[in-house]
Amino acid sequence: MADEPTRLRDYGLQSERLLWPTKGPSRFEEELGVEDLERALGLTTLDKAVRWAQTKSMWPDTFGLACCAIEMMSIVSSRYDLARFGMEAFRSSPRQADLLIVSGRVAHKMAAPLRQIYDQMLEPKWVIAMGACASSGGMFNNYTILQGVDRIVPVDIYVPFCPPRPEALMEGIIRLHEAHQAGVPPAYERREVAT
Amino acid sequence: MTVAPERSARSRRDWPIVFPPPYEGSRIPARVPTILDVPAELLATDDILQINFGPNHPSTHGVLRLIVDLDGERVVGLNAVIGYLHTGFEKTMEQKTWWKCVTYPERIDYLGYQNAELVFVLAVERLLAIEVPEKATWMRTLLCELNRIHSHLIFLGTSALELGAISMFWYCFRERETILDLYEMVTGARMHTRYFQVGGLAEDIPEGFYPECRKFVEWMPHALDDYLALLDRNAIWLERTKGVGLLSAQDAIALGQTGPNLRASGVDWDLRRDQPYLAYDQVDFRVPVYAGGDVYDRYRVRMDEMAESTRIVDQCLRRLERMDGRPWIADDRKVVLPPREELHTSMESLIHHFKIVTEGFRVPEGEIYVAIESPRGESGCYLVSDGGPKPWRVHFRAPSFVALEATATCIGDAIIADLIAIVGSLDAVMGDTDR
Amino acid sequence: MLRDWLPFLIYGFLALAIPSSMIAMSFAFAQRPKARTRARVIPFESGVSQGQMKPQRFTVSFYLTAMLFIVFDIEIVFLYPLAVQLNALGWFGFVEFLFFVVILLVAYVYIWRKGALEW
Amino acid sequence: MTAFAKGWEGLPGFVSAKESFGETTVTVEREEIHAACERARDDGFTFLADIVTTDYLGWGHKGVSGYIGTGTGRDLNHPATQGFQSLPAPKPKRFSLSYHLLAMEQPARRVRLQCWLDEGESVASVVSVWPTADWHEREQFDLMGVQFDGHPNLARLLMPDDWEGHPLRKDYPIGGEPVRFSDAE
Repeated sequence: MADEPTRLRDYGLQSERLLWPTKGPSRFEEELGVEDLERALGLTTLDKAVRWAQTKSMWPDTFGLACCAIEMMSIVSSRYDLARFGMEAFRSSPRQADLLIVSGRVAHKMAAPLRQIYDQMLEPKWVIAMGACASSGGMFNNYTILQGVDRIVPVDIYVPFCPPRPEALMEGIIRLHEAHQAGVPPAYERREVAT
Repeated sequence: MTVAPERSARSRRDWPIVFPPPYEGSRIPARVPTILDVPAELLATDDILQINFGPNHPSTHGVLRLIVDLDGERVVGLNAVIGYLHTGFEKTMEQKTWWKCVTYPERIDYLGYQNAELVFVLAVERLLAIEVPEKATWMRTLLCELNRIHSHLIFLGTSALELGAISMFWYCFRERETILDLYEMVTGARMHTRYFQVGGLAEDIPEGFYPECRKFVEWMPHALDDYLALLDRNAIWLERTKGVGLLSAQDAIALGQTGPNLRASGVDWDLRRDQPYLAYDQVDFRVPVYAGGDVYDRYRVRMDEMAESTRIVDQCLRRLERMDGRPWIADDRKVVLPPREELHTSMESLIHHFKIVTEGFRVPEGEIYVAIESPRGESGCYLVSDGGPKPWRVHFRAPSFVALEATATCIGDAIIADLIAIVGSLDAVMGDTDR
Repeated sequence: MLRDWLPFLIYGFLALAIPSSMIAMSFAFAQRPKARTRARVIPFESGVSQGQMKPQRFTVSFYLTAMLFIVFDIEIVFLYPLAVQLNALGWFGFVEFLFFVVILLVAYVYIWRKGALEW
Repeated sequence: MTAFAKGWEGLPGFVSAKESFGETTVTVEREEIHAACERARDDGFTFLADIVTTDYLGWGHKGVSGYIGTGTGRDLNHPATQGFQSLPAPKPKRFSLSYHLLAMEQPARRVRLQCWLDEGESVASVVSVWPTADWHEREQFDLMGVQFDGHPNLARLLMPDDWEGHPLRKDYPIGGEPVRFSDAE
């Protein structure tokens, strides 16, 4: 790559293609000419295969804090069913979890445990800041609420709303899978922050 | 101090209390009522393993941290540490106008959000001495009872999940989704509806709501029978819940327990019947009281309450169906926003609209404590107003805050597996505890 | 000689190859953290762990239960060869089997009455 | 019927009783609060619902508040009935400590025992009267800085243990604190 890729589009994120099926191949695809070659011979790089496998069973960590945790519970229930993405096994220990869904408002007293749990997760790991309170402190700007969880852990996906509907959280999860399959590295590598 | 005060014949309680209290005397720890100290002789033998039932634990229903001292598997010491979800509601609400404050209490008890919003709105209305139309009162009763069922369903789903009955989680959340559909139809949001306004309701009731709600009311008893069939004669469930986490009536009152925790210990007290608010005095319902004081009885009280709440929702529905076209919010222009179309014609309405939206309506000076029966117990709101557009002091009496004080007393000589059943049965919501 | 050992060798090779390849792959694709590795070493105590937990003494009841399991589990394992050759051994084998089971039954009743099974 | 049927004068440390918004508020002297609580409990108020402190620093000073009118006795077309602007009544001391009590009988009775205290004054703890007061008092100490002497375990409850200051006081800033945990190592 000529310059250090900074924006998601530079990594060739094709998420627009889903929403905009008639969009042609992105610059990334034209450069490599993978459009017909890959489809014809079914070639894939090892990296893509590993990325595909990683998104097929990304186990979230039960990090339920406040009201968003109730909506996070309901995406495991039968109507929204996260099992379709292989994610219904909510691991309680960070050692076995790949995805940390911070669902709820983070008080300063909870900042240290949150940070320790994030450090104890094994790479590759992702963080979804679920809800307005986790993304930006929400409607609480006071002495005890952390104004956004990205001050202590690098966040991949911010899901708005308070609390986000299960569909909204699932949209965030689908975007995360798609970004990862498109080659976007997890947040801690992009911003050289946490590791 | 009588355990269950005698009642006049008219009393609606017909579950007589015949059983003796679960244990004699009081089990409240002597030194500090909320900390179970390790007995001295065990302390010396450093066999004690201290573990953190910490903030991120699947079975603590949120960010509760229990420092547990174990002798083998037996719990000999317990200290509950809270504050990991302290959100400073009371300080933040002092900076907001009365109008904006209404949406904060929902986030405190995020399972019984409709009841939490109700207690704040009732307190402000009492300070304002504003008269709420009948249709709004009945609709508030209906939504609060739906919210009670919703909260008990989540309790049942998660507590059974922790004790191994995993399928209960999916059954309960199936009913919960139906309730959330009803909320979404009426208020537009699944949770945190902000549907109660000071003076009545925010919007009128949409048409299709009554048939939908009737369908739910007809289906719910069958669902409750399914749950009872699944759990009530299940040997594992009975083994894990009967005789575990005992709390006698005297200890329950001394520790300030309210709601299902209190009624499961034999004290016959329900604010909906003993200090009626909203439309509870015109609605017929029974208050379930069990005297066992263990995890099983708390589960039984909540199951019966769900059945009673369904009956209340049914009666509210019948009344509401005859009230079409009635006003759903008070018409006091100083407090309630005037209807939109009136703005184009009347100057006063425009001024009132402007005053209420910019500066916020003013509440007369005074202090007040209003208590209602939330799904977890007595949820109170203490308001101090200096006559200005912002509250001077807001304080919420949280039933979960008090429920966790009883963990040290309920432990008795439980093993660590029972600890999960006990903490689950106290049904404490951490947002409510930490405020 | 090689012919009759071949299945065993193939089985042995597979038994070694699969786990070692898993371990090798996990090293190949693993991404090691460069900084803040202290948190990775200390135990997970729901987020509030201070450091390595000092070794704790466990009560004897854990050990006792483990021993009881071993005793009665091995009893079943001993029955496998008997089951395979039962028709060859005939009644003699069955009577030996009864002796074996009765002895262990006596042991079971003893520990049951002693209350070792209560937790 | 209870001893206080005729009035609250019998309560030790009684100062005044007030009826407002359908509630009785009994003001009690700070030193006698423990005796008053015990007397109230023996009289039937076996249930302590809540202990809450209110900080009246700057009450009514800046004139921001003014009482314009309520929903009762007012007609839109006659502005004269709008009610007059009045500043809130001054309070005796800075902090008001209220105990909300409930008697679980038919008909149910609620009362608020209130005592007034200034910065630095301490109050006797009522944990011996109602064990539930343990956390309530710890929370008031933690958020408002009220000293309860005789409390078995008076420590911070909601805030982190090394937190300085008492957040719910009126002179405590509302804004978010600097982040205690920055990204960089």
